[in-house]
Amino acid sequence: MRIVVQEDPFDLGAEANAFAEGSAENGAIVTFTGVVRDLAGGDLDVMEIEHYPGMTERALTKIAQEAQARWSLGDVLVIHRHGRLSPGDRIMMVATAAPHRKDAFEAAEYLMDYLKSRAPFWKKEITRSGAEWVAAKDEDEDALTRW
Amino acid sequence: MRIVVQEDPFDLGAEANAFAEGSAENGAIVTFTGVVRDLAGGDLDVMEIEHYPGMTERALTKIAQEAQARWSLGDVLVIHRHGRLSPGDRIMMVATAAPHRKDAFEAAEYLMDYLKSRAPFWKKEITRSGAEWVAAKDEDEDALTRW
Amino acid sequence: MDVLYFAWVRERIGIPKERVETSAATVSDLVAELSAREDRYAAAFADISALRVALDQELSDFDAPLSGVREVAFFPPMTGG
Amino acid sequence: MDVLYFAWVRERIGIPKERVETSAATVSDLVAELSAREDRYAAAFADISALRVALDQELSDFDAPLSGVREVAFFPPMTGG
Repeated sequence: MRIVVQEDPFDLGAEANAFAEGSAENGAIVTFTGVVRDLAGGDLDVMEIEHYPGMTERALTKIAQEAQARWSLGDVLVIHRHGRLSPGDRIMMVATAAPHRKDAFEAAEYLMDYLKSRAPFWKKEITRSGAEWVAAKDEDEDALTRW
Repeated sequence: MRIVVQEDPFDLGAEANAFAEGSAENGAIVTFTGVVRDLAGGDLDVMEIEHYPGMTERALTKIAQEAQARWSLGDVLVIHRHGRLSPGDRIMMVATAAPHRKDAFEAAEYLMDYLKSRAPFWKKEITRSGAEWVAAKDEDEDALTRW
Repeated sequence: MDVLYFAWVRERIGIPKERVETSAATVSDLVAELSAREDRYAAAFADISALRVALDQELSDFDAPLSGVREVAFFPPMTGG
Repeated sequence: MDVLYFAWVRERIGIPKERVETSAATVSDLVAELSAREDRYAAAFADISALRVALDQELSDFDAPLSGVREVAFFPPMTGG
Protein backbone atom coordinates (compact mmCIF):
# COMPACT_ATOMS: atom_id res chain seq x y z
CA MET A 1 0.00 0.00 0.00
CA ARG A 2 1.30 3.44 -0.88
CA ILE A 3 -0.36 6.74 0.09
CA VAL A 4 1.12 9.95 -1.30
CA VAL A 5 -0.05 13.52 -0.62
CA GLN A 6 2.03 16.04 -2.50
CA GLU A 7 2.03 19.43 -4.15
CA ASP A 8 4.18 18.35 -7.12
CA PRO A 9 2.75 16.80 -10.27
CA PHE A 10 2.96 13.03 -10.63
CA ASP A 11 3.62 11.01 -13.77
CA LEU A 12 0.56 8.82 -14.40
CA GLY A 13 2.42 6.56 -16.83
CA ALA A 14 5.43 6.03 -14.60
CA GLU A 15 3.18 5.39 -11.60
CA ALA A 16 0.99 2.95 -13.55
CA ASN A 17 4.02 1.04 -14.85
CA ALA A 18 5.65 0.87 -11.42
CA PHE A 19 2.40 -0.24 -9.81
CA ALA A 20 1.82 -2.95 -12.42
CA GLU A 21 5.33 -4.37 -11.98
CA GLY A 22 5.85 -7.33 -9.76
CA SER A 23 3.71 -10.28 -8.83
CA ALA A 24 2.07 -12.35 -11.52
CA GLU A 25 -0.66 -13.14 -9.00
CA ASN A 26 -2.65 -10.03 -9.79
CA GLY A 27 -4.29 -10.51 -13.15
CA ALA A 28 -6.25 -7.28 -12.92
CA ILE A 29 -5.00 -3.73 -12.52
CA VAL A 30 -7.35 -0.75 -12.43
CA THR A 31 -6.31 2.88 -12.32
CA PHE A 32 -8.46 5.96 -11.90
CA THR A 33 -7.07 9.39 -12.64
CA GLY A 34 -8.80 12.65 -11.85
CA VAL A 35 -8.15 15.64 -14.09
CA VAL A 36 -8.95 19.30 -13.35
CA ARG A 37 -11.99 20.04 -15.50
CA ASP A 38 -12.83 23.48 -16.68
CA LEU A 39 -16.30 23.45 -15.14
CA ALA A 40 -16.72 27.19 -15.50
CA GLY A 41 -16.86 26.88 -19.27
CA GLY A 42 -13.42 28.01 -20.37
CA ASP A 43 -13.17 30.48 -17.53
CA LEU A 44 -11.23 28.49 -14.97
CA ASP A 45 -7.76 29.82 -14.36
CA VAL A 46 -6.70 27.94 -11.28
CA MET A 47 -8.01 25.18 -9.06
CA GLU A 48 -6.73 25.52 -5.51
CA ILE A 49 -6.79 22.44 -3.35
CA GLU A 50 -6.54 22.90 0.39
CA HIS A 51 -6.05 19.96 2.71
CA TYR A 52 -5.56 19.09 6.37
CA PRO A 53 -1.97 17.89 6.76
CA GLY A 54 -1.82 14.91 9.04
CA MET A 55 -5.48 14.06 8.89
CA THR A 56 -5.30 13.68 5.09
CA GLU A 57 -2.74 10.87 5.27
CA ARG A 58 -4.65 9.21 8.13
CA ALA A 59 -7.96 9.36 6.29
CA LEU A 60 -6.51 8.04 3.02
CA THR A 61 -4.71 5.23 4.83
CA LYS A 62 -7.92 4.25 6.63
CA ILE A 63 -9.88 4.23 3.36
CA ALA A 64 -7.22 2.10 1.65
CA GLN A 65 -7.07 -0.33 4.60
CA GLU A 66 -10.84 -0.69 4.53
CA ALA A 67 -10.66 -1.49 0.80
CA GLN A 68 -8.03 -4.14 1.50
CA ALA A 69 -10.24 -5.65 4.19
CA ARG A 70 -13.28 -5.80 1.90
CA TRP A 71 -11.71 -7.10 -1.30
CA SER A 72 -8.98 -9.52 -2.17
CA LEU A 73 -6.32 -7.05 -3.31
CA GLY A 74 -2.65 -7.45 -4.05
CA ASP A 75 -1.85 -3.76 -3.76
CA VAL A 76 -3.36 -0.28 -3.46
CA LEU A 77 -1.99 3.11 -4.47
CA VAL A 78 -3.43 6.55 -3.71
CA ILE A 79 -1.82 9.81 -4.87
CA HIS A 80 -3.50 13.16 -4.22
CA ARG A 81 -2.15 16.60 -4.96
CA HIS A 82 -2.82 19.87 -3.18
CA GLY A 83 -1.96 23.48 -4.00
CA ARG A 84 -2.55 25.33 -7.26
CA LEU A 85 -3.54 23.35 -10.34
CA SER A 86 -4.54 24.34 -13.87
CA PRO A 87 -7.24 22.88 -16.15
CA GLY A 88 -5.98 19.62 -17.63
CA ASP A 89 -3.65 18.94 -14.68
CA ARG A 90 -3.95 15.57 -13.00
CA ILE A 91 -5.24 15.99 -9.45
CA MET A 92 -5.07 12.46 -8.14
CA MET A 93 -4.97 8.79 -8.98
CA VAL A 94 -5.82 5.52 -7.33
CA ALA A 95 -4.71 2.09 -8.48
CA THR A 96 -5.75 -1.38 -7.39
CA ALA A 97 -4.25 -4.77 -8.23
CA ALA A 98 -6.20 -7.97 -7.64
CA PRO A 99 -6.38 -11.56 -8.80
CA HIS A 100 -9.89 -10.88 -10.20
CA ARG A 101 -11.17 -7.92 -12.18
CA LYS A 102 -14.35 -7.48 -10.16
CA ASP A 103 -12.33 -6.90 -6.98
CA ALA A 104 -9.98 -4.46 -8.70
CA PHE A 105 -12.88 -2.45 -10.17
CA GLU A 106 -15.03 -2.37 -7.05
CA ALA A 107 -12.14 -1.46 -4.77
CA ALA A 108 -11.12 1.41 -7.08
CA GLU A 109 -14.70 2.73 -7.11
CA TYR A 110 -14.89 2.41 -3.34
CA LEU A 111 -11.63 4.33 -2.92
CA MET A 112 -12.92 7.09 -5.18
CA ASP A 113 -16.30 7.33 -3.47
CA TYR A 114 -14.72 7.66 -0.02
CA LEU A 115 -11.92 9.90 -1.17
CA LYS A 116 -14.48 12.33 -2.63
CA SER A 117 -16.29 12.98 0.63
CA ARG A 118 -14.28 11.51 3.51
CA ALA A 119 -10.76 12.75 2.86
CA PRO A 120 -10.09 16.34 4.01
CA PHE A 121 -9.59 18.14 0.70
CA TRP A 122 -11.40 21.26 -0.41
CA LYS A 123 -11.41 22.67 -3.91
CA LYS A 124 -11.64 26.32 -4.81
CA GLU A 125 -12.17 27.48 -8.38
CA ILE A 126 -10.57 30.74 -9.38
CA THR A 127 -12.05 32.29 -12.52
CA ARG A 128 -11.84 35.71 -14.11
CA SER A 129 -15.02 36.64 -12.26
CA GLY A 130 -13.84 35.56 -8.82
CA ALA A 131 -13.11 32.65 -6.54
CA GLU A 132 -15.57 30.08 -5.29
CA TRP A 133 -15.35 27.01 -3.09
CA VAL A 134 -16.66 23.93 -4.86
CA ALA A 135 -19.81 22.72 -3.11
CA ALA A 136 -20.06 19.08 -2.11
CA LYS A 137 -22.55 17.20 -4.27
CA ASP A 138 -25.44 15.21 -2.85
CA GLU A 139 -24.67 12.50 -5.39
CA ASP A 140 -21.19 12.08 -3.89
CA GLU A 141 -22.65 11.58 -0.44
CA ASP A 142 -25.30 9.25 -1.88
CA ALA A 143 -22.58 7.19 -3.59
CA LEU A 144 -21.43 5.99 -0.16
CA THR A 145 -24.72 4.20 0.48
CA ARG A 146 -23.67 1.64 -2.11
CA TRP A 147 -20.99 0.21 0.20
CA MET B 1 -11.57 5.66 -30.27
CA ARG B 2 -8.53 3.49 -30.84
CA ILE B 3 -8.62 -0.32 -31.23
CA VAL B 4 -5.30 -2.15 -31.43
CA VAL B 5 -4.75 -5.89 -31.92
CA GLN B 6 -1.08 -6.77 -31.92
CA GLU B 7 1.47 -9.43 -31.10
CA ASP B 8 4.03 -7.00 -29.68
CA PRO B 9 4.07 -5.85 -26.06
CA PHE B 10 2.59 -2.43 -25.28
CA ASP B 11 3.79 0.12 -22.74
CA LEU B 12 1.01 0.62 -20.20
CA GLY B 13 2.53 3.83 -18.87
CA ALA B 14 3.07 5.40 -22.28
CA GLU B 15 -0.43 4.39 -23.39
CA ALA B 16 -2.00 5.74 -20.20
CA ASN B 17 -0.15 9.06 -20.50
CA ALA B 18 -1.00 9.45 -24.19
CA PHE B 19 -4.64 8.59 -23.53
CA ALA B 20 -4.90 11.05 -20.65
CA GLU B 21 -3.44 13.90 -22.70
CA GLY B 22 -5.72 16.35 -24.32
CA SER B 23 -9.09 17.74 -23.46
CA ALA B 24 -9.74 19.15 -20.02
CA GLU B 25 -13.36 18.09 -20.47
CA ASN B 26 -12.81 14.57 -19.23
CA GLY B 27 -12.29 14.73 -15.49
CA ALA B 28 -12.20 10.95 -15.10
CA ILE B 29 -9.87 8.44 -16.69
CA VAL B 30 -10.08 4.73 -15.95
CA THR B 31 -7.68 2.08 -17.18
CA PHE B 32 -7.90 -1.68 -16.82
CA THR B 33 -4.86 -3.84 -17.54
CA GLY B 34 -4.92 -7.62 -17.74
CA VAL B 35 -1.80 -9.51 -16.73
CA VAL B 36 -0.98 -13.17 -17.47
CA ARG B 37 -1.52 -14.93 -14.17
CA ASP B 38 0.25 -18.11 -13.30
CA LEU B 39 -2.97 -20.01 -12.65
CA ALA B 40 -1.27 -23.39 -12.70
CA GLY B 41 0.58 -22.60 -9.45
CA GLY B 42 4.06 -21.72 -10.63
CA ASP B 43 3.86 -24.18 -13.50
CA LEU B 44 2.80 -21.92 -16.34
CA ASP B 45 5.45 -21.50 -18.99
CA VAL B 46 3.57 -19.85 -21.78
CA MET B 47 0.11 -18.45 -22.44
CA GLU B 48 -0.82 -18.68 -26.12
CA ILE B 49 -3.53 -16.40 -27.36
CA GLU B 50 -5.20 -17.28 -30.64
CA HIS B 51 -7.57 -14.88 -32.34
CA TYR B 52 -9.67 -14.48 -35.47
CA PRO B 53 -8.01 -11.76 -37.56
CA GLY B 54 -10.60 -9.47 -39.07
CA MET B 55 -13.43 -10.50 -36.78
CA THR B 56 -11.40 -9.48 -33.71
CA GLU B 57 -11.11 -5.85 -34.81
CA ARG B 58 -14.78 -5.79 -35.84
CA ALA B 59 -15.95 -7.25 -32.53
CA LEU B 60 -13.80 -4.87 -30.44
CA THR B 61 -14.94 -1.87 -32.48
CA LYS B 62 -18.57 -2.87 -32.02
CA ILE B 63 -18.12 -3.28 -28.25
CA ALA B 64 -16.40 0.11 -27.98
CA GLN B 65 -19.09 1.80 -30.09
CA GLU B 66 -21.79 0.31 -27.90
CA ALA B 67 -19.99 1.67 -24.80
CA GLN B 68 -19.87 5.12 -26.43
CA ALA B 69 -23.58 4.91 -27.16
CA ARG B 70 -24.45 3.94 -23.58
CA TRP B 71 -22.24 6.32 -21.61
CA SER B 72 -21.07 9.87 -22.03
CA LEU B 73 -17.46 9.21 -22.97
CA GLY B 74 -14.73 11.44 -24.32
CA ASP B 75 -12.58 8.60 -25.58
CA VAL B 76 -12.10 4.83 -25.57
CA LEU B 77 -8.96 2.74 -26.04
CA VAL B 78 -8.70 -1.04 -26.40
CA ILE B 79 -5.39 -2.89 -26.87
CA HIS B 80 -5.29 -6.69 -26.98
CA ARG B 81 -2.29 -8.89 -27.68
CA HIS B 82 -2.16 -12.31 -29.28
CA GLY B 83 0.61 -14.88 -29.65
CA ARG B 84 2.90 -16.23 -26.95
CA LEU B 85 3.00 -14.51 -23.57
CA SER B 86 4.73 -15.30 -20.27
CA PRO B 87 3.45 -14.97 -16.70
CA GLY B 88 3.54 -11.33 -15.66
CA ASP B 89 3.17 -10.09 -19.24
CA ARG B 90 0.42 -7.59 -19.92
CA ILE B 91 -2.21 -9.12 -22.18
CA MET B 92 -4.53 -6.23 -22.81
CA MET B 93 -5.75 -2.89 -21.60
CA VAL B 94 -8.82 -0.74 -21.95
CA ALA B 95 -9.10 2.93 -21.08
CA THR B 96 -12.08 5.24 -20.85
CA ALA B 97 -12.23 9.02 -20.44
CA ALA B 98 -15.42 10.74 -19.34
CA PRO B 99 -16.64 13.93 -17.72
CA HIS B 100 -17.91 11.86 -14.75
CA ARG B 101 -16.26 9.01 -12.89
CA LYS B 102 -19.34 6.79 -12.85
CA ASP B 103 -19.43 6.76 -16.65
CA ALA B 104 -15.71 6.05 -16.94
CA PHE B 105 -15.89 3.15 -14.46
CA GLU B 106 -19.04 1.57 -15.84
CA ALA B 107 -17.90 1.81 -19.45
CA ALA B 108 -14.54 0.19 -18.57
CA GLU B 109 -16.32 -2.66 -16.78
CA TYR B 110 -18.68 -3.06 -19.71
CA LEU B 111 -15.77 -3.21 -22.17
CA MET B 112 -14.06 -5.87 -20.04
CA ASP B 113 -17.19 -7.98 -19.62
CA TYR B 114 -17.87 -8.03 -23.36
CA LEU B 115 -14.24 -8.41 -24.33
CA LYS B 116 -14.02 -11.52 -22.11
CA SER B 117 -16.72 -13.47 -23.88
CA ARG B 118 -17.66 -11.68 -27.09
CA ALA B 119 -14.32 -10.95 -28.72
CA PRO B 120 -12.77 -13.89 -30.60
CA PHE B 121 -9.73 -14.67 -28.46
CA TRP B 122 -8.85 -18.09 -27.06
CA LYS B 123 -6.24 -18.72 -24.41
CA LYS B 124 -4.14 -21.86 -24.12
CA GLU B 125 -1.99 -22.56 -21.08
CA ILE B 126 1.23 -24.43 -21.67
CA THR B 127 2.71 -25.97 -18.53
CA ARG B 128 5.37 -28.59 -17.88
CA SER B 129 2.62 -31.20 -17.78
CA GLY B 130 1.01 -30.26 -21.09
CA ALA B 131 -1.14 -27.76 -22.89
CA GLU B 132 -4.75 -26.93 -22.17
CA TRP B 133 -7.31 -24.52 -23.59
CA VAL B 134 -8.70 -22.23 -20.93
CA ALA B 135 -12.40 -22.99 -20.43
CA ALA B 136 -14.87 -20.13 -20.53
CA LYS B 137 -16.28 -19.38 -17.08
CA ASP B 138 -20.00 -19.28 -16.35
CA GLU B 139 -19.37 -16.17 -14.26
CA ASP B 140 -18.02 -14.36 -17.33
CA GLU B 141 -21.16 -15.18 -19.28
CA ASP B 142 -23.29 -14.23 -16.26
CA ALA B 143 -21.49 -10.88 -16.03
CA LEU B 144 -23.18 -9.82 -19.28
CA THR B 145 -26.64 -9.98 -17.72
CA ARG B 146 -25.72 -6.86 -15.75
CA TRP B 147 -25.85 -4.68 -18.87
CA MET C 1 -17.75 -20.81 -48.83
CA ASP C 2 -14.74 -20.59 -46.52
CA VAL C 3 -15.02 -22.53 -43.29
CA LEU C 4 -12.65 -21.55 -40.46
CA TYR C 5 -11.85 -23.38 -37.24
CA PHE C 6 -10.25 -21.93 -34.11
CA ALA C 7 -8.72 -23.19 -30.84
CA TRP C 8 -9.55 -26.83 -30.02
CA VAL C 9 -12.00 -27.07 -32.93
CA ARG C 10 -9.07 -26.31 -35.24
CA GLU C 11 -6.90 -28.84 -33.42
CA ARG C 12 -9.52 -31.60 -33.59
CA ILE C 13 -10.32 -31.07 -37.24
CA GLY C 14 -6.63 -30.61 -38.00
CA ILE C 15 -6.85 -27.58 -40.31
CA PRO C 16 -7.50 -23.88 -39.71
CA LYS C 17 -9.50 -23.25 -42.88
CA GLU C 18 -10.99 -24.99 -45.87
CA ARG C 19 -13.14 -24.26 -48.89
CA VAL C 20 -16.48 -26.12 -48.72
CA GLU C 21 -18.96 -26.48 -51.57
CA THR C 22 -22.32 -27.03 -49.95
CA SER C 23 -26.01 -26.52 -50.44
CA ALA C 24 -26.70 -26.65 -46.69
CA ALA C 25 -29.55 -24.28 -45.84
CA THR C 26 -28.52 -23.56 -42.25
CA VAL C 27 -25.47 -23.77 -40.02
CA SER C 28 -26.91 -26.95 -38.45
CA ASP C 29 -27.22 -28.53 -41.89
CA LEU C 30 -23.59 -27.69 -42.60
CA VAL C 31 -22.53 -29.19 -39.26
CA ALA C 32 -24.44 -32.41 -40.09
CA GLU C 33 -22.84 -32.54 -43.53
CA LEU C 34 -19.30 -32.06 -42.16
CA SER C 35 -19.87 -34.49 -39.27
CA ALA C 36 -20.90 -37.18 -41.76
CA ARG C 37 -17.62 -36.78 -43.64
CA GLU C 38 -15.06 -38.03 -41.18
CA ASP C 39 -14.64 -38.88 -37.49
CA ARG C 40 -12.51 -35.80 -36.77
CA TYR C 41 -15.44 -33.58 -37.80
CA ALA C 42 -17.90 -35.70 -35.85
CA ALA C 43 -15.62 -35.41 -32.78
CA ALA C 44 -15.29 -31.63 -33.12
CA PHE C 45 -19.04 -31.14 -33.58
CA ALA C 46 -20.17 -33.79 -31.05
CA ASP C 47 -21.57 -31.19 -28.66
CA ILE C 48 -22.60 -28.02 -30.43
CA SER C 49 -23.73 -26.46 -27.13
CA ALA C 50 -19.97 -26.14 -26.47
CA LEU C 51 -19.46 -24.32 -29.76
CA ARG C 52 -20.03 -20.88 -31.18
CA VAL C 53 -20.44 -19.90 -34.81
CA ALA C 54 -19.75 -16.68 -36.69
CA LEU C 55 -21.15 -15.86 -40.14
CA ASP C 56 -19.12 -13.34 -42.09
CA GLN C 57 -17.34 -12.40 -38.85
CA GLU C 58 -20.49 -11.72 -36.84
CA LEU C 59 -21.57 -14.03 -34.00
CA SER C 60 -24.62 -16.00 -35.08
CA ASP C 61 -26.40 -19.22 -34.16
CA PHE C 62 -26.85 -22.72 -35.47
CA ASP C 63 -30.36 -22.08 -36.84
CA ALA C 64 -29.15 -19.22 -39.02
CA PRO C 65 -29.54 -19.53 -42.82
CA LEU C 66 -26.38 -19.73 -44.92
CA SER C 67 -27.64 -18.07 -48.08
CA GLY C 68 -25.25 -15.31 -49.14
CA VAL C 69 -22.73 -16.19 -46.44
CA ARG C 70 -19.09 -16.28 -47.60
CA GLU C 71 -17.26 -17.16 -44.38
CA VAL C 72 -18.36 -19.51 -41.58
CA ALA C 73 -16.24 -19.94 -38.45
CA PHE C 74 -16.58 -22.49 -35.66
CA PHE C 75 -14.89 -22.09 -32.30
CA PRO C 76 -15.30 -22.69 -28.55
CA PRO C 77 -16.65 -19.97 -26.22
CA MET C 78 -14.25 -17.04 -26.25
CA THR C 79 -11.77 -16.40 -23.45
CA GLY C 80 -10.33 -12.97 -24.08
CA GLY C 81 -9.37 -10.25 -21.65
CA MET D 1 -6.74 22.83 22.77
CA ASP D 2 -5.86 23.70 19.18
CA VAL D 3 -8.77 24.70 16.98
CA LEU D 4 -8.25 24.56 13.21
CA TYR D 5 -10.36 26.02 10.42
CA PHE D 6 -10.30 25.04 6.75
CA ALA D 7 -11.69 26.34 3.45
CA TRP D 8 -14.45 28.95 3.79
CA VAL D 9 -14.63 28.42 7.55
CA ARG D 10 -11.00 29.56 7.71
CA GLU D 11 -11.75 32.51 5.42
CA ARG D 12 -14.78 33.64 7.44
CA ILE D 13 -13.02 33.37 10.77
CA GLY D 14 -9.88 34.87 9.29
CA ILE D 15 -7.29 32.54 10.83
CA PRO D 16 -6.27 28.95 10.12
CA LYS D 17 -5.60 27.95 13.72
CA GLU D 18 -5.79 29.20 17.28
CA ARG D 19 -5.26 28.01 20.80
CA VAL D 20 -8.51 27.97 22.81
CA GLU D 21 -8.79 27.54 26.56
CA THR D 22 -12.24 26.15 27.18
CA SER D 23 -14.24 24.03 29.55
CA ALA D 24 -16.82 23.21 26.87
CA ALA D 25 -18.09 19.66 27.38
CA THR D 26 -19.04 18.94 23.77
CA VAL D 27 -18.30 20.23 20.28
CA SER D 28 -21.68 22.02 20.29
CA ASP D 29 -20.75 23.78 23.53
CA LEU D 30 -17.48 24.91 21.97
CA VAL D 31 -19.33 26.19 18.89
CA ALA D 32 -21.72 28.18 21.14
CA GLU D 33 -18.80 29.61 23.08
CA LEU D 34 -16.92 30.67 19.93
CA SER D 35 -20.08 32.04 18.27
CA ALA D 36 -20.70 34.26 21.31
CA ARG D 37 -17.23 35.80 20.97
CA GLU D 38 -17.45 37.72 17.71
CA ASP D 39 -19.59 38.07 14.63
CA ARG D 40 -17.06 36.35 12.36
CA TYR D 41 -17.41 33.17 14.44
CA ALA D 42 -21.19 33.48 14.55
CA ALA D 43 -21.17 33.85 10.76
CA ALA D 44 -18.95 30.81 10.25
CA PHE D 45 -21.02 28.64 12.60
CA ALA D 46 -24.45 29.98 11.57
CA ASP D 47 -25.48 26.70 9.97
CA ILE D 48 -23.68 23.75 11.49
CA SER D 49 -25.51 21.33 9.18
CA ALA D 50 -23.17 22.77 6.50
CA LEU D 51 -20.11 21.97 8.63
CA ARG D 52 -18.06 18.96 9.57
CA VAL D 53 -15.88 18.48 12.62
CA ALA D 54 -12.82 16.34 13.28
CA LEU D 55 -11.47 15.52 16.74
CA ASP D 56 -7.79 14.63 16.82
CA GLN D 57 -7.92 14.16 13.04
CA GLU D 58 -10.86 11.74 13.02
CA LEU D 59 -14.27 12.75 11.65
CA SER D 60 -16.69 13.15 14.54
CA ASP D 61 -19.96 14.93 15.27
CA PHE D 62 -21.24 17.94 17.15
CA ASP D 63 -22.56 15.91 20.11
CA ALA D 64 -19.15 14.38 20.78
CA PRO D 65 -17.48 15.09 24.16
CA LEU D 66 -14.25 17.10 24.14
CA SER D 67 -12.55 15.58 27.17
CA GLY D 68 -9.02 14.55 26.33
CA VAL D 69 -9.23 16.06 22.83
CA ARG D 70 -6.17 18.05 21.78
CA GLU D 71 -7.13 19.17 18.28
CA VAL D 72 -10.53 20.22 16.95
CA ALA D 73 -11.02 21.11 13.29
CA PHE D 74 -14.03 22.71 11.60
CA PHE D 75 -14.54 22.65 7.86
CA PRO D 76 -17.18 22.37 5.11
CA PRO D 77 -18.07 19.02 3.51
CA MET D 78 -15.02 17.66 1.75
CA THR D 79 -14.55 17.84 -2.01
CA GLY D 80 -11.57 15.65 -2.82
CA GLY D 81 -10.94 13.40 -5.78
